[in-house]
Amino acid sequence: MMLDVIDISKSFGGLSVLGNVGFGLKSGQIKGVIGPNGAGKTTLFNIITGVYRPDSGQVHLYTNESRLSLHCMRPHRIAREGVGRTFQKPSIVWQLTVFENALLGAMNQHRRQPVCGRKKLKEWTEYCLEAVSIDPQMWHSEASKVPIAVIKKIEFARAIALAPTLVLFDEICSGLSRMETDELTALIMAYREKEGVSVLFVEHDLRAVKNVCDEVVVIDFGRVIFDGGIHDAFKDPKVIEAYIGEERA
Amino acid sequence: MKANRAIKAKGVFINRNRYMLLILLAGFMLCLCPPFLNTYQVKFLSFLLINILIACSWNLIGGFCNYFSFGHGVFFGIGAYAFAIAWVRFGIYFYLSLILGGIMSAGVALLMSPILRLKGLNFALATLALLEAVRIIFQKWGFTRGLKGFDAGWKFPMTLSDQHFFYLIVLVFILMQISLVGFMASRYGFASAAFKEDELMARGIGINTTVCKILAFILSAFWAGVTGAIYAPMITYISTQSIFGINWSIKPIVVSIFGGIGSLLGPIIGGIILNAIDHFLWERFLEYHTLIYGILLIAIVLFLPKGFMDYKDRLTRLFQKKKPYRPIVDLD
Amino acid sequence: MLYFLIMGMMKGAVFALAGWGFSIILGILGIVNFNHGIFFVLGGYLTAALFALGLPPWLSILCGSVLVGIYAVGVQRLLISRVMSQSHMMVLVLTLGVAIVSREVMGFFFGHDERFLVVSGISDRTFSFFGYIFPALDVIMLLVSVSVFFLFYYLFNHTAAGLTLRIIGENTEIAKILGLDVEGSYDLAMFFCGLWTAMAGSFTVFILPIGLHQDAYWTIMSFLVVIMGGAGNLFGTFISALIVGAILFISSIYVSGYSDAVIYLLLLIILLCKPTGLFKSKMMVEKRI
Amino acid sequence: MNNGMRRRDFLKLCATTTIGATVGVSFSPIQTCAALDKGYVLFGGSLPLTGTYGKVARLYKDAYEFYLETVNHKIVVAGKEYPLKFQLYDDENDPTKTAQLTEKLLTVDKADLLLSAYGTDPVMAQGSICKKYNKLLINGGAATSRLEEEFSGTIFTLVPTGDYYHKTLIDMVSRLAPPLKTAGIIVPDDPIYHEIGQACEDQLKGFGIETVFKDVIPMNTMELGSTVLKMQSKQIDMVVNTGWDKLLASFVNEAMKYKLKFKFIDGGHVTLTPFLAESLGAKRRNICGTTFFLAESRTKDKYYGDSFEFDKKFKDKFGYATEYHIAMAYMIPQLYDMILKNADPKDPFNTDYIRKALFAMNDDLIWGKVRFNEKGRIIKDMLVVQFQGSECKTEIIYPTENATAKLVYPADLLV
Repeated sequence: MMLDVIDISKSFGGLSVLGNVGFGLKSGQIKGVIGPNGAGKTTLFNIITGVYRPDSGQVHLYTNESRLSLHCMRPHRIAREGVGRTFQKPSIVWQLTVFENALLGAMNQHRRQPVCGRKKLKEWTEYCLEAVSIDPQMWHSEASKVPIAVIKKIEFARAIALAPTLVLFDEICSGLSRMETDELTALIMAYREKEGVSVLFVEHDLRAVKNVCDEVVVIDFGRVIFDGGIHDAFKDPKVIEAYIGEERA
Repeated sequence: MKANRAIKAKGVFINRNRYMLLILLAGFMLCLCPPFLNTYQVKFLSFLLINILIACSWNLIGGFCNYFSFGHGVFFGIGAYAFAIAWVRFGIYFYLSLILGGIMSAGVALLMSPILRLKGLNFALATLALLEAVRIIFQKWGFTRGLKGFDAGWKFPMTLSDQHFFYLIVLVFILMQISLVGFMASRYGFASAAFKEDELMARGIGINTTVCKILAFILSAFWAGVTGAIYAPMITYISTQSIFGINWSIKPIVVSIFGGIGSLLGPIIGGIILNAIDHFLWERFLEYHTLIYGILLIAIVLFLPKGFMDYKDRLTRLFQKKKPYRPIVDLD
Repeated sequence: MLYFLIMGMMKGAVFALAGWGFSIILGILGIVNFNHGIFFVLGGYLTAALFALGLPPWLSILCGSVLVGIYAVGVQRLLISRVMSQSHMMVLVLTLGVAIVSREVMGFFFGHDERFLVVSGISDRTFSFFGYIFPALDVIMLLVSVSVFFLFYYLFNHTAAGLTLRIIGENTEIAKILGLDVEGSYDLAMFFCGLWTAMAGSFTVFILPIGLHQDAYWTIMSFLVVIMGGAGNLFGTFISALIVGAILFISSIYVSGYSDAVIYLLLLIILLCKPTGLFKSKMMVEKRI
Repeated sequence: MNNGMRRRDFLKLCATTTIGATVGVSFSPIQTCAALDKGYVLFGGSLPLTGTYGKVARLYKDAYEFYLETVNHKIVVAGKEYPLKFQLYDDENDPTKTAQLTEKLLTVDKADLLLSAYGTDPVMAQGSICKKYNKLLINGGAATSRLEEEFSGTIFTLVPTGDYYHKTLIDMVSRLAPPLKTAGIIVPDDPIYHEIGQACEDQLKGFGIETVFKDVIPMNTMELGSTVLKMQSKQIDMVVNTGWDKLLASFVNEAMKYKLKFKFIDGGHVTLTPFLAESLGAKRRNICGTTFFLAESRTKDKYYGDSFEFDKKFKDKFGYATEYHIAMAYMIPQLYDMILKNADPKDPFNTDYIRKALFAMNDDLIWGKVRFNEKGRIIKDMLVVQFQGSECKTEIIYPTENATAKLVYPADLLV
């Protein structure tokens, strides 16, 4: 067991967004979190990464030696403990170069052999950028000048630059063409194979989810309505109901 | 070389080492000046440098961290008063009291660091309120008063010559620039570029934004304090009215905006330009120069919103095209 | 004590009048207008000038305020509208420049003397109430500000223009998409801002001497009440203005000379404990900051 | 694009101007010339012509101009006549600028003598520069007692220290019948006024009048509502306003609202600007005040005979009546003139000589008798004036030698 989410509840101004959400994530596993819009997926991520405090419930991260309770840690601590994430709307520093954006993540990683000194840091960053296969000649061009696919890759690179044990992808495929999506998902799989990290994967594009995920958690109106194997998920009436309902609405 | 470029603070349009070199060169040049200048010109340059110093210190918190402080004068003032009390009342060694001035205002900044939780306007107003509150406290409090009963001012004996002060200020200028570049090139300064863009993201990728902000705030307060501490004996008389006046808080903002916010060179250029203009306006237009000054402000915002550094950036881009210092890969 | 409280609140009414203008500009245009104090002072000066021409007080107050409103629209049209797209702080610096220029120009027109109208039957008129004396002008101030508040309330909730303003305040893009006349609404907001602020000044000139260089003070005070009351929240502004007035008055009764210190320390505490102000901020001011 | 072009042009303009400016400023050649080699005499000074004190600074400026007119730009130095020039700058009441400009005057413009700045901080700044260059300064812009301590012998001050401001009035009051028992003092929140207020309190105590009430008024607005309310509960015979006319006007207005009754009102240092008459009108009747200078006092003047003529001529030229700032500013160059007339031709602007001459000075001039004490502070008593009659004419009532009317007491005030 890698990550353990134990009936989280969160409500904003009386409006309940998450109610007793709970699921587990085994190490090295890729788990999709799907559900219609406004189901509370991003809120869930924000709770796991410490942006919000849950009203009730706990989040535990099991690293090889210890157990961390994420629900009472500050976001940057959580990130440094090896929880990398990407953001729903692409958020990088536009004035900096691709390389420097990755560096922003890299300079905060303390888990692996501490990267001290310019040279080490540089090597580590380059390693990360190569891992997400960004064309080296693009490294030193301003982030505002590169296409959206590369932006997504930068976020990916920045996340893995923290040498994480858990990576959270928040709709990383949105706005990408089918080809780009495939490339990105392939990258994620490859990285998982190489580093053996576990991944939490929020996505609307069910095709991508099917490609990537071993298991899915389906959330609707802040409640877990399904948790299990990807293939059973779309046989489950509740899930179908939720999705059909969405299409109807 | 490449690594240096990589650890490049946002807005520094040239490489860190090159900037250092530039500053040292400038300082050296300045040190050569005095023999050729008369006392007035030396004084003019000294006050110009003082404006630049306070503007640079403001730029660290206001420009790089995007916290528009409207009460930066408070640190300037505290520095001046701390120096006055240390040197005149307790007779502490001159240079030590200068440092003390800086340390005192850094301390106040540390105490006041909770106001960094505020954002945008609230922060601006909070700093303004801080300025007023401190001014009134210093005016009423017996300890900070001058040596006479009602007189809230401090008078200093003339100890150092103008040249001496000038060299002192140049030294401080160099030290400050080095510390600023050092900070901006450190992981904290570099991180400031991130949380200026999007704080949520910055924390999401493991940047401790609180620490960054507080460090920047303290550093900028420290240098503002030192500047005030030098200003006080130079002007030889300070009082709460003059030192805690709003103009010491507005000036750095205007200077930085003239030169270009959020760039190391901006305040320096802005300071030179503004002082030169200001100086000429005194001479030519006795009663109209404030009017012209205002018009100039408007003109700058209308025609030159990014300040003169914008101009600089254009230049460097041109000059980078020639030798690809930062190859611009156009992929659209 | 209660008497002092009421007196203070009356004195505070002027802050409410001055503050509302600031509040709508902050809420709808999303800018901090350092030219605000000029509206106040200019209102006072124009009123004095018109009164000197022999107009009756109420008429000179009215005309003065309207003129300032027009001036405000002029500034908005000519200068501010051009830089609205730029960063919040640049606009602020622009208004700072406008304030400097306006002040100097006023100096050339009106001279540098203060203005203070002490008119028998107006300035020294008082009401006696249970043996307590209330200056008539302060009472009128309070009444005016209360009525202005209800007027505002009506305008904002029951007229097309008010609705437009609110939509713009919430989200300018949507307003543009809806095809609303954003520029026009900005002008309207600016006009009301100038009008009410100048009205505060025009009343004040009958109560206190107004000098050319008080504009900074009035800008900061309206800034203060607005932030204290929650930006864009008219009711909050009103209440916080009354509170500020009361505190200033009472503190100058009991700890004279420290009233400013008290008010600023209070502000600091409020900002630190409740950065959004005492009341919920209605309009998304932060959108531009 | 078009816009871009314009911007670029604008930029070029700015850049070039500023580079030129900086170069011009910092590397203009240093010409050195002994006094009078330049063929004219130059007096220089800086005034806060823009900013909060612009109003007062203009008075100084006009007075200086008026002096130049009077002597039609000529001055006699050591028996030889030279053209006289004034060089004024604007320091915005910012001591930083005052310091720079004074330095500039002495080094670049080669000013022979200095004219006074205005305001405590600027004058202190000016003083320390003077000390550095061993020049001296006749100051009419600051009254703080700090001046003696720091600049005794460097700064000669034409206004007495704070404790003289109400001295004459108080010793007039002490002889009144029926006598006044209690007093209330209003103090604007500024060091110099605190100084004055304290002095008043002591002097009143000396004559057995106890101060039962003292209130500090914030400088930003002259809000006196609370002060007057506090006064209501006290039994106050006389009110002393240590501030200036603005405060008096506000006070009278508030006091009338609450129908306060006083036996005697010291309107403070009434600078007799039109402001008081315009705002208060008939309400200022029978209010007393102190002033340095009044045209009616008929003090002597070299060029106009007496102050009355002086006032008339000045009004013709500038369209407003003289008041004390003008007389004082007019004094400064005149004193220099009197001294330089028989200076040593070889070194006419020798500081020691001028200092000695100033200490020796004892003449009847438009500023009354000019006599400096050993610290370089003028020995001068204020005139006590009262607004009398139906049109509130300003009459001098004390000291008796140059009184134009008798004090109206007990008088009905605030009606």
